[in-house]
Amino acid sequence: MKLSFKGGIHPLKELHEGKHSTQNKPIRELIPEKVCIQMDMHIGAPSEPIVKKGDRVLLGQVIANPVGGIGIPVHASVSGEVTGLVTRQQLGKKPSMCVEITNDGLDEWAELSPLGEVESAPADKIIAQVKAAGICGMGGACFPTHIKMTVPEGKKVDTVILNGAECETFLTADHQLMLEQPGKIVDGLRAIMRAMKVATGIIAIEDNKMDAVKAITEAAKGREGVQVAVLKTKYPQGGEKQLIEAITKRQVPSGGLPSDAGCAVFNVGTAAAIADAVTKDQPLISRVTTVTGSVKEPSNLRVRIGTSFQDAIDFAGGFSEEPGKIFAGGSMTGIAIPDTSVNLSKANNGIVVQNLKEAKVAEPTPCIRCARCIQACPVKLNPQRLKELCDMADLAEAKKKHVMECIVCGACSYVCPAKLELSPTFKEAKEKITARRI
Amino acid sequence: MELSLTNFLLFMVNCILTNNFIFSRYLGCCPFLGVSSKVETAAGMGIAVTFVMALASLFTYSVYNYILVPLGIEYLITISFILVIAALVQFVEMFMKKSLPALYNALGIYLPLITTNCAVLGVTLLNIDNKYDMLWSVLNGTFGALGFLLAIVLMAGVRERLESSNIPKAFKGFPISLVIAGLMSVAFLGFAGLGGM
Amino acid sequence: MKLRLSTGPHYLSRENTQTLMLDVLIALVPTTAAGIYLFGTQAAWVLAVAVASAVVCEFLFQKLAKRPVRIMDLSAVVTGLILGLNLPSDAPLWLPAIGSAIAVLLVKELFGGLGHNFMNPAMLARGILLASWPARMSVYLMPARVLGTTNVVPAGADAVSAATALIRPQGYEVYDLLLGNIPGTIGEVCKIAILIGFLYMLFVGTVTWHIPVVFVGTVAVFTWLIGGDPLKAVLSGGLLFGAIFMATDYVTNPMLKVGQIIFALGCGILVSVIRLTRAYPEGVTYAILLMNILTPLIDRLTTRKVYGTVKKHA
Amino acid sequence: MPDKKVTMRGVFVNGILNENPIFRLVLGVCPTLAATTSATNGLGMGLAATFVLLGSNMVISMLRNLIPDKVRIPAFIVVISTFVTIVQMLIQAFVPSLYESLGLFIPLIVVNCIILARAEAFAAKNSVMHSAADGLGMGLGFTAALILLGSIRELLGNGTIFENAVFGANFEPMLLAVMAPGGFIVFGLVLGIINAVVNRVSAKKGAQA
Repeated sequence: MKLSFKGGIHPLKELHEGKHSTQNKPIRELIPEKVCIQMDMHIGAPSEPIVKKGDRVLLGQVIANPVGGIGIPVHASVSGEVTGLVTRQQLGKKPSMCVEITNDGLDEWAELSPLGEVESAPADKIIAQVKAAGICGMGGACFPTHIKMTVPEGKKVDTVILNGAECETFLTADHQLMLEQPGKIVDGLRAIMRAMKVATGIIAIEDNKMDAVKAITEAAKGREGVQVAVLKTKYPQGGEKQLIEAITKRQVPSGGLPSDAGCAVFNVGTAAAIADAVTKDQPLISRVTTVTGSVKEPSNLRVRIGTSFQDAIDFAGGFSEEPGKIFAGGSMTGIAIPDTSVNLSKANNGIVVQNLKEAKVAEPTPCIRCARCIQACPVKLNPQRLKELCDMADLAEAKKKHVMECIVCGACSYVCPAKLELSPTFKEAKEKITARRI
Repeated sequence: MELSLTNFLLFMVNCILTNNFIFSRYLGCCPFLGVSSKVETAAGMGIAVTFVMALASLFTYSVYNYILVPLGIEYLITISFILVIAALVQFVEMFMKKSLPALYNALGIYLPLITTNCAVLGVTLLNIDNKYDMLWSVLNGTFGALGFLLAIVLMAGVRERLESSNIPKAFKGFPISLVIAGLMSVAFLGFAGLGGM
Repeated sequence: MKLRLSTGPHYLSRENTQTLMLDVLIALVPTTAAGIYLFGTQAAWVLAVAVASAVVCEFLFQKLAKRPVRIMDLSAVVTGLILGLNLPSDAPLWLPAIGSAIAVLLVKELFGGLGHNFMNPAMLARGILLASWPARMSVYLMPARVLGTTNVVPAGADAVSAATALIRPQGYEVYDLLLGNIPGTIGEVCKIAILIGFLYMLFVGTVTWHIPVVFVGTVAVFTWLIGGDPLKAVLSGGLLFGAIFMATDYVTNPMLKVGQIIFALGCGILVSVIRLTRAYPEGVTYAILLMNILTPLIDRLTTRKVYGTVKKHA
Repeated sequence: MPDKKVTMRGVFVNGILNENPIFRLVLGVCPTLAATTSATNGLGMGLAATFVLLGSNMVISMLRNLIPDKVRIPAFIVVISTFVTIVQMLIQAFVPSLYESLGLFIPLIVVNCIILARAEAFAAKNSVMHSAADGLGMGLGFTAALILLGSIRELLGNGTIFENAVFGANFEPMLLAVMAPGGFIVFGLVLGIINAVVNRVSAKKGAQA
């Protein structure tokens, strides 16, 4: 039997989760003429720029130092001249401080000091190496990876899970990476296991990517403690808590971390970046992202961090029809962008362009209590009741009914026949409850 | 009436469902409409009424048969019963406050309202009208009150659910509550013929 | 280039209230067709008036109350049609007209419209009609035509009211009970048509099996326990129609599966008890209405353990 | 304390219209439901209650300075139940058919909240004549409301008003109206409609002012 959590949905099933047009398309490399790199891509305090306008920087050179305990450095993703320190609206709520670099096309690397092969590299130096490479979770959250690799005192982690579920619609970046670089991913996993002193490492992949399962299984042959788990194709199978539940049958307690369930979860892309950091000392300067939807040539691209959305869309052949909405990420949790001057961050796993018709927002109608949202909720909430409570502004009662456990996966909103804005309402309620300390 | 299991069960079904105090006998409507906006308070009221109605049945039966009848002053039934009930409610309140403070905190606020609950006086008068003996009087009071408890809790459940509903302004409050009670009462017609007595 | 900035999810399921209602209507097509075939044009008129009255009443109320007009969600059509199918074929046309008005105005719109009615509108309207005009509502005609070959004699034009099949289901062959060669309301007689509708709704996912199967199963088990014929008990009266088309009404049954099973068990027990006491020719209407009233409490008492939370002690 | 200048007529009319015990204050729901299966029953119950209201209001007003505050509620109840017993005996003796149809609800006038509410809110604080006017106004307001509801229910459920046939022989009455559910539903709907009218009127008044 295939592993799974309970609840969940099958979004866009009739459209093959929207993945058809980029599935199995080889990764193409995009090198832009200019990058604009955010200082606050990761969760935690923004990094402090150490370059100024006119400086020449090398590829992989540190351009900003970490601030605070969980900060990470930022590196130049091209070699060239710093043409400005600007404040620009990115995907966050407020505009971000960014370093703009004009590419000289030389891709001249800064000096690198690799630790060696993953099986022989000194285990106690791996975490520091990961931090120095500026790696953060590439599945979307962008939580600094070296923190995740450090087991909090008093807790015990016995399983490392690599998330290759890629349950979000439209995205095929992780899938393609698993097909093209399975060895690197397994290397990354081994590096994590060694650094964290964990014996078991499981790579979890949904059953709609059996070719990736095969490739990874092949690459994992003979590697110590590495297993492959096949998951049912279902959304949000790749949610951290859902993944842990599916694989270990354990639950992360309310308000807790994966380590409370004895697990640490990393994205497959993150693992590949860790492998590069350990074996080559290459920092995180590029990532694979899927550009799809209403573009002429839907593609999986390896893009430099800081590439503009416009460049990425142009590289995918440009718009195929007038765009109505563009969002970063899959259609379930992706964030809509105001315009295409926004730049790609370390967490951007996809760009989806909707045409005018698709971008139309459905008119909400009265709730008919069909309970589809209840069946869909992966954390077993009652979205129907929560929505009533939020609409009546009874946040205290909503909190009692566990609104804080909502993972804002959007499954309830997706299935709602009345087209009610369920998960956005809960996201807002959670923010209000946190802000007002209800 | 002979006490047998069949009679007992039929009597219970009859009192609680078929001839429900609220839905078919119109007794106790004021608290039913007034204290039914939350399930917890409705249940508290219902339990308090059950308590008082069982005791009131016992005491009024005694007063009628051992005082009024021997003295030949049966026409004072209404006055004497209402005074017995008022005194009983006072006594229960005092007793609860002293001996069962937890229960008092939960039900105390409902007790004063019960004196003027027509279901209590109604059931005691019905006991006499129907010539029930002491046991059946108490059973009538208890089951009748359980029917009230059932009705008020059901009502509160529905009203809680309708809390966020867009009911026309003129119908909010009493009018819609009356309509809800009427619609529920239609459903309770389904019990007609059950507990055939 | 103007980009829309809405929050996710950015694609929604294609299902909406209208498509759900449409699926119910499609599922009702076999039953409606069989009813009209069996009972003739008078039945068609009853259904037409029921639907028309429901739609007109909803439209007028929403206009007068200055609310958005939502008749295109088809819920009024479903209510009207289901009510019509619950009426005897010889009902005078004022009966469906009044019934639909009660269903839409009193039971649904007065409480805030679709989704806010705490009892099933068609079911409650039937209950009110049954209480108000018992003679009109509880004597059913034998169908004017028969389906398939059978030894049952159709009633013909000068039909004499026959006792409903429920009183004496033993008097009919299973074959006739299935095809609908028995007296009853327009929609309840042809069980084959009802089951086809059920399969359609299961197939497209409008309903799940839980409520109908548990409801009908409870009645079957109960009948078997008291020594009756479970198959005939299931196939007689309005049980299948009620269990499949009315007990499954989203708005008035519990939200959680466990609650739905409690709901269906309750319906089954009530139907059995009401049938046993013979107080009414059929208990399905009242059983569903009573469980509708209990639904808010069932919803309150059935909860799921939210991911990552410790079960609280009550 | 009510204004001294309030006229007797004002007090009287107030009970019938502005503070109609049933439609505006929503007191005494049980007798309202039970006694409105016909217009005649409504009239009978209304007059019985009026008699009790008038009597108890006057007596309580007379005794208002003699009754100690602590036992005032039991004292009021004794006064009220005395009048109820009188009215019960009168009805039993002179209108036995009404006694039959109202049954239990005649003694239950004792716990009719209207009567105790008026005793407490008005009679205990006002002069005898004002209290009489209040009792009469409230009683007649109660009666008028009962007749209205009784007529509607009798018309729907029996096709008659005060036993006079209104519709032709072909009318098929809606039995539900005179059954238990009908009482709740008709009362609820009439109350809602009256609220709507009052809201309209006061909105208009507000607009003018």
